[in-house]
Amino acid sequence: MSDSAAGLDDLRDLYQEVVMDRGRHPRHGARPARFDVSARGDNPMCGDRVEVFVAFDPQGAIETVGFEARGCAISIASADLMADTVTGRAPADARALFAAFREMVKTGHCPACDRAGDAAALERLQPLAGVHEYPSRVKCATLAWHALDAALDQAAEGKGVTR
Amino acid sequence: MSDSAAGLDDLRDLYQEVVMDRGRHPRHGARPARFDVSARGDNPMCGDRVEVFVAFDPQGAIETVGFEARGCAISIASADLMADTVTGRAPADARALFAAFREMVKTGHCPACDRAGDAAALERLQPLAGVHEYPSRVKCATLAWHALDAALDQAAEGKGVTR
Amino acid sequence: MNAETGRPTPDLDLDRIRADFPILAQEVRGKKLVFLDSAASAQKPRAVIDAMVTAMETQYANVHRGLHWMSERTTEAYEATRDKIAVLMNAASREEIVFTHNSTEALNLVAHSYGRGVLRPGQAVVISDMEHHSNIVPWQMLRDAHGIELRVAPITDAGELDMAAFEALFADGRVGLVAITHMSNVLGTLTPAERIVAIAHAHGAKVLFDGSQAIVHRAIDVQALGCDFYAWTGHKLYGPTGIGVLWARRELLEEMPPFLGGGDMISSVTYAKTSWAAVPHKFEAGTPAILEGIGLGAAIDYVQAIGYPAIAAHEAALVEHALARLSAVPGLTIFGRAQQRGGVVSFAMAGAHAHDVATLLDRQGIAVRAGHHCAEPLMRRLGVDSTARASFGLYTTRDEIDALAAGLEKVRSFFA
Amino acid sequence: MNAETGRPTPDLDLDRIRADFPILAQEVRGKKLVFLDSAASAQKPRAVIDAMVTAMETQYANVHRGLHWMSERTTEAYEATRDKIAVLMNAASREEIVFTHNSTEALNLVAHSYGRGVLRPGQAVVISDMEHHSNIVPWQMLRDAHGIELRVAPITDAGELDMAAFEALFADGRVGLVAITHMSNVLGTLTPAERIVAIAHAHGAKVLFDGSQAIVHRAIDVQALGCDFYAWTGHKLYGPTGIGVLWARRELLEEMPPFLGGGDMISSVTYAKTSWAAVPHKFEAGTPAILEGIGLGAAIDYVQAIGYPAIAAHEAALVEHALARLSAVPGLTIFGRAQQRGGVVSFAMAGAHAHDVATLLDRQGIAVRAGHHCAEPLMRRLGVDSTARASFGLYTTRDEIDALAAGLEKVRSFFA
Ligand SMILES: Cc1ncc(COP(=O)(O)O)c(C=O)c1O
Ligand SMILES: Cc1ncc(COP(=O)(O)O)c(C=O)c1O
Repeated sequence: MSDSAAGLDDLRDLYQEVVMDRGRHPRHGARPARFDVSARGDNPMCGDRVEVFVAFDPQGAIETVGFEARGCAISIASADLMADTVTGRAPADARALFAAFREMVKTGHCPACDRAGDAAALERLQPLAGVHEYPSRVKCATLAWHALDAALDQAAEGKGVTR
Repeated sequence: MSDSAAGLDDLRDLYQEVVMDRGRHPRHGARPARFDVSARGDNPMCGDRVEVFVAFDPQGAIETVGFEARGCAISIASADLMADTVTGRAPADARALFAAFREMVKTGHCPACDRAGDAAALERLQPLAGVHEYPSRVKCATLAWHALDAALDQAAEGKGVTR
Repeated sequence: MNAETGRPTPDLDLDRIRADFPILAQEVRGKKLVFLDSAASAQKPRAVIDAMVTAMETQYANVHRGLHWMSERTTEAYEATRDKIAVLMNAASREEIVFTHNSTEALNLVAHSYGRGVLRPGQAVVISDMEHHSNIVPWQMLRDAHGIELRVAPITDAGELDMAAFEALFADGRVGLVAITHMSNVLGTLTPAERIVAIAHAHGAKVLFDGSQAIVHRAIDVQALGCDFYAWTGHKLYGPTGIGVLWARRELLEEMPPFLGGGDMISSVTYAKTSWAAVPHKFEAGTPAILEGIGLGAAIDYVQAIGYPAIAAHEAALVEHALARLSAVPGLTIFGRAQQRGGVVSFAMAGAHAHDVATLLDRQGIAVRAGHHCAEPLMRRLGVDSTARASFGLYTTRDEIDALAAGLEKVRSFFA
Repeated sequence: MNAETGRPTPDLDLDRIRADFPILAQEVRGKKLVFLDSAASAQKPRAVIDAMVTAMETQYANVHRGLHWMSERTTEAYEATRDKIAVLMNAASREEIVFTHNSTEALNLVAHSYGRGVLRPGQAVVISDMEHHSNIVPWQMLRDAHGIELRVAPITDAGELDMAAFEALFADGRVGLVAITHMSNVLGTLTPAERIVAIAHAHGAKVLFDGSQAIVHRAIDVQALGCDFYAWTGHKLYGPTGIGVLWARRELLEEMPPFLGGGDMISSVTYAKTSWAAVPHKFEAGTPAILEGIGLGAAIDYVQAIGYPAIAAHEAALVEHALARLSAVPGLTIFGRAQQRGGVVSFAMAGAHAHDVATLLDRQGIAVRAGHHCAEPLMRRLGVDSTARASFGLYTTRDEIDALAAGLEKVRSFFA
């Protein structure tokens, strides 16, 4: 990417390096060979679509997350960063992180973040905080999280793939 | 009517003496014993209603006009003055007078009046010229004329009461 | 003191309020305007005018689907009004607020979507004898298209709902919906909403209030009323024309099929099958009345800043004063003497047609309405063709009512 | 010179025109606003803003039934717009002009009143593959409620109506109505209106044009087109939101049952039977969008003062320039290459999602739309989920198109 020469600095507040990178080359952007539950998120207004696959470890914590997505850089980067940050967490922790993340992308800051004790994880999600300046893009950033939430619901109800 | 003492002069531009008088005591406000055609006019927005009865002389001119009306002072006064002025006229003349009168109550003046050669008749209708300042009342002033028009249509089509 | 409640009247600063409405400084036919036609449509405060102008001058674009700054700001401002309405009516959620064109469209929406979608042929809809045409004709159309029976609850000579007769209409258990005014636009009568709801619900019927007039005069708490639908119109609540509101319980909105089809009310479209957007958007087809929604938000802010207790007390005092003054005009008949009433007074003058009365008042700068007020069946019930009607807003003064009384005296001596 | 007609281009004084639109002087995200989203909704000239403000400040009241000065003046101003529209569209009479909420309501009105009232089950309605949802969903609802068949005329790869395939749809004589866009909001294609009408009429079918986009760019003469219905929306023609227009031949309006029931659309009401007002009022229930009608009148005056020949020539030149500039951006695909087209250009950038493109342009102050543009079936036909779309108004400049091209180059190098 040729940068300041073309005067692209302005565009960096939302599309930070990591967003661009993860948007193009997601690390978790595939359907895993093994998973327990999966759920889909749709943004009918733009056609963005993501399917999230979750596998749990024997203690019930999230072991791996993968996804298949069709969408914009922000929704894919957000899905990928989500997969990074929820891995290893108990479902309840993952949901608390979603709540904090949602507040961050809606408002640009997150008073609950300290309470959530997730400072480190939110630090990694921080590149998406700029979304709050673009309210119409908040749905892009939260799409994968909504799908994760639905997948965790399924697990809680005992549904899911039988292995 | 106690007048200028109560500061009623302002009200006189529309409700001239003759309008008040004819509105209360119309001279032609009855169904005649004999008539050739009749037609109704309705103003659904206010419930005003008039039925106009027309008798023709052997030459086909309007011999007498009577009406039954329920309505405001302006519609009744207008019906009565109409009956005055169309009596003795050929139907085509009556219609020409209607056209001139309609223009007068819509605009306050009547360039066609001289052409119509009806100066004297329009002079008698002049008390209603003030209606043009109150566009919502134009329909009141023309209601009976519309009914007359419809009655003349019937006569032209050979319909009407057989005697 | 407020005569009705015995509590001290919260004072309205009428001078300041009147200064907020530019039009009130106008002259008409060379006289100071005395505007007593607010029930037909209210005047607009500067705050409403400014909100619309600011939107058009600084942040306008189409809403909802725009990804750019102007569209995002416009969407925020427009959708903020939905929140304000939810607060105003104490709705359980903002999703229960549907924007319509006016009250009439809101009532038609219910008649169409709930009427055809949920009511079954053979069921009955109850209206009253003092409805506006907008709450009669949609049910007649439903009757004729869908086999619904239309029942009319009578009113007493005082102009109140006849509650015994009302309750009797439910005896056969076939009533599915009561669609009734919350305040008559002719008589001023406020109907006993809680009792209506209690009776209807006891018989398994839903209740729709036509609140077009009531919400101008009284705080509306739909959860306290317990009703199922509530319709009103922005232009009577000091807002712009072109926007109205339907509140409905969420589960009813979910159950109802959509009304109009088009943009914004879909979730996805294929030729074979289209799926609907979530409520309330399912009922909002096409580009909404964006500027009008923004203007209505400013109107609600304005009303809320003054507060319904002060507005209701002010109007109750005006009505009391008007009834006293107009009763003293010889030959004047006043229609309706309900215990609970808002700022509307209808009357007739012996020997003078209502249209002539209205025109002669207009000549003096006094604006009242005359006619059937879109309530022909009520006119028949009252035994008249038309009435003259004076109606009050939060900016109306006692002096204006005195001017009306004096104006009527003039008309009377003119016709005497 | 105008490339299309070879005649000298009537010059628009763009500086003066832009000064008429206060919003165009705004900054967005610290950059000069470049507003290229007029097809979603156009900006409003000061004349429109002023007309609405003047109405609210000096002569506002409800219309039609008022006997006082304010109501008479408001009625005159509002109804004057009906005359202006009749002139604008060359309607045979003002009675053929029905005011609606927006295009969507106008199209629903025809689907409801003509669809259910005149079309018979088993007849077919023809739409095209490039319709806005507002001209798809009402016909699907009609199909499902009333047993109408829905037929879709295909388009060519250039984005034009496939006329042979279109004509073939009439072979079985069952088509009762063609409801088709006069200009695509995605491809910019202007459809061959006269040919469509000739084919449809030859087979006994009526024609409804969705002119929401076309009337912004071309003079519409409904008598010359020969069509039967024409729908459009005020907010795209530089007018306020909340008002739209349906033109229809008088005899069709007379034949159609009413749509919504309520005040203003009746002649008289009894519980047993209600009779309808004369056209167009039969289709206008409730308090109309009065202020919006007045604002729309000012918008029409504004457009007429500039004149369609100048507007069409200006926009044709802009489109030509835009196609040239955008074609030069590597990796950009432009959708639609119709011969006849208005000021709308849709595109996609290789390797970048349309939403990201729109946001990155917005960051530079450039407003474009991205998404399915309420035309999902067309997206499927084009083989995409969404496109980005730049659209032009009479105030759009070549510089703004250059800014778009430069902005896209930046986005490309950002994604490269
Ligand atoms: C071609 C077309 N048809 C219909 C519509 C619907 O117009 P409105 O949303 O004003 O009803 C639009 C614009 O949104 C359009 O571009
Ligand atoms: C009681 C009542 N219902 C319904 C309406 C209709 O309101 P709108 O004309 O805004 O649809 C009105 C006012 O006109 C009214 O007073």
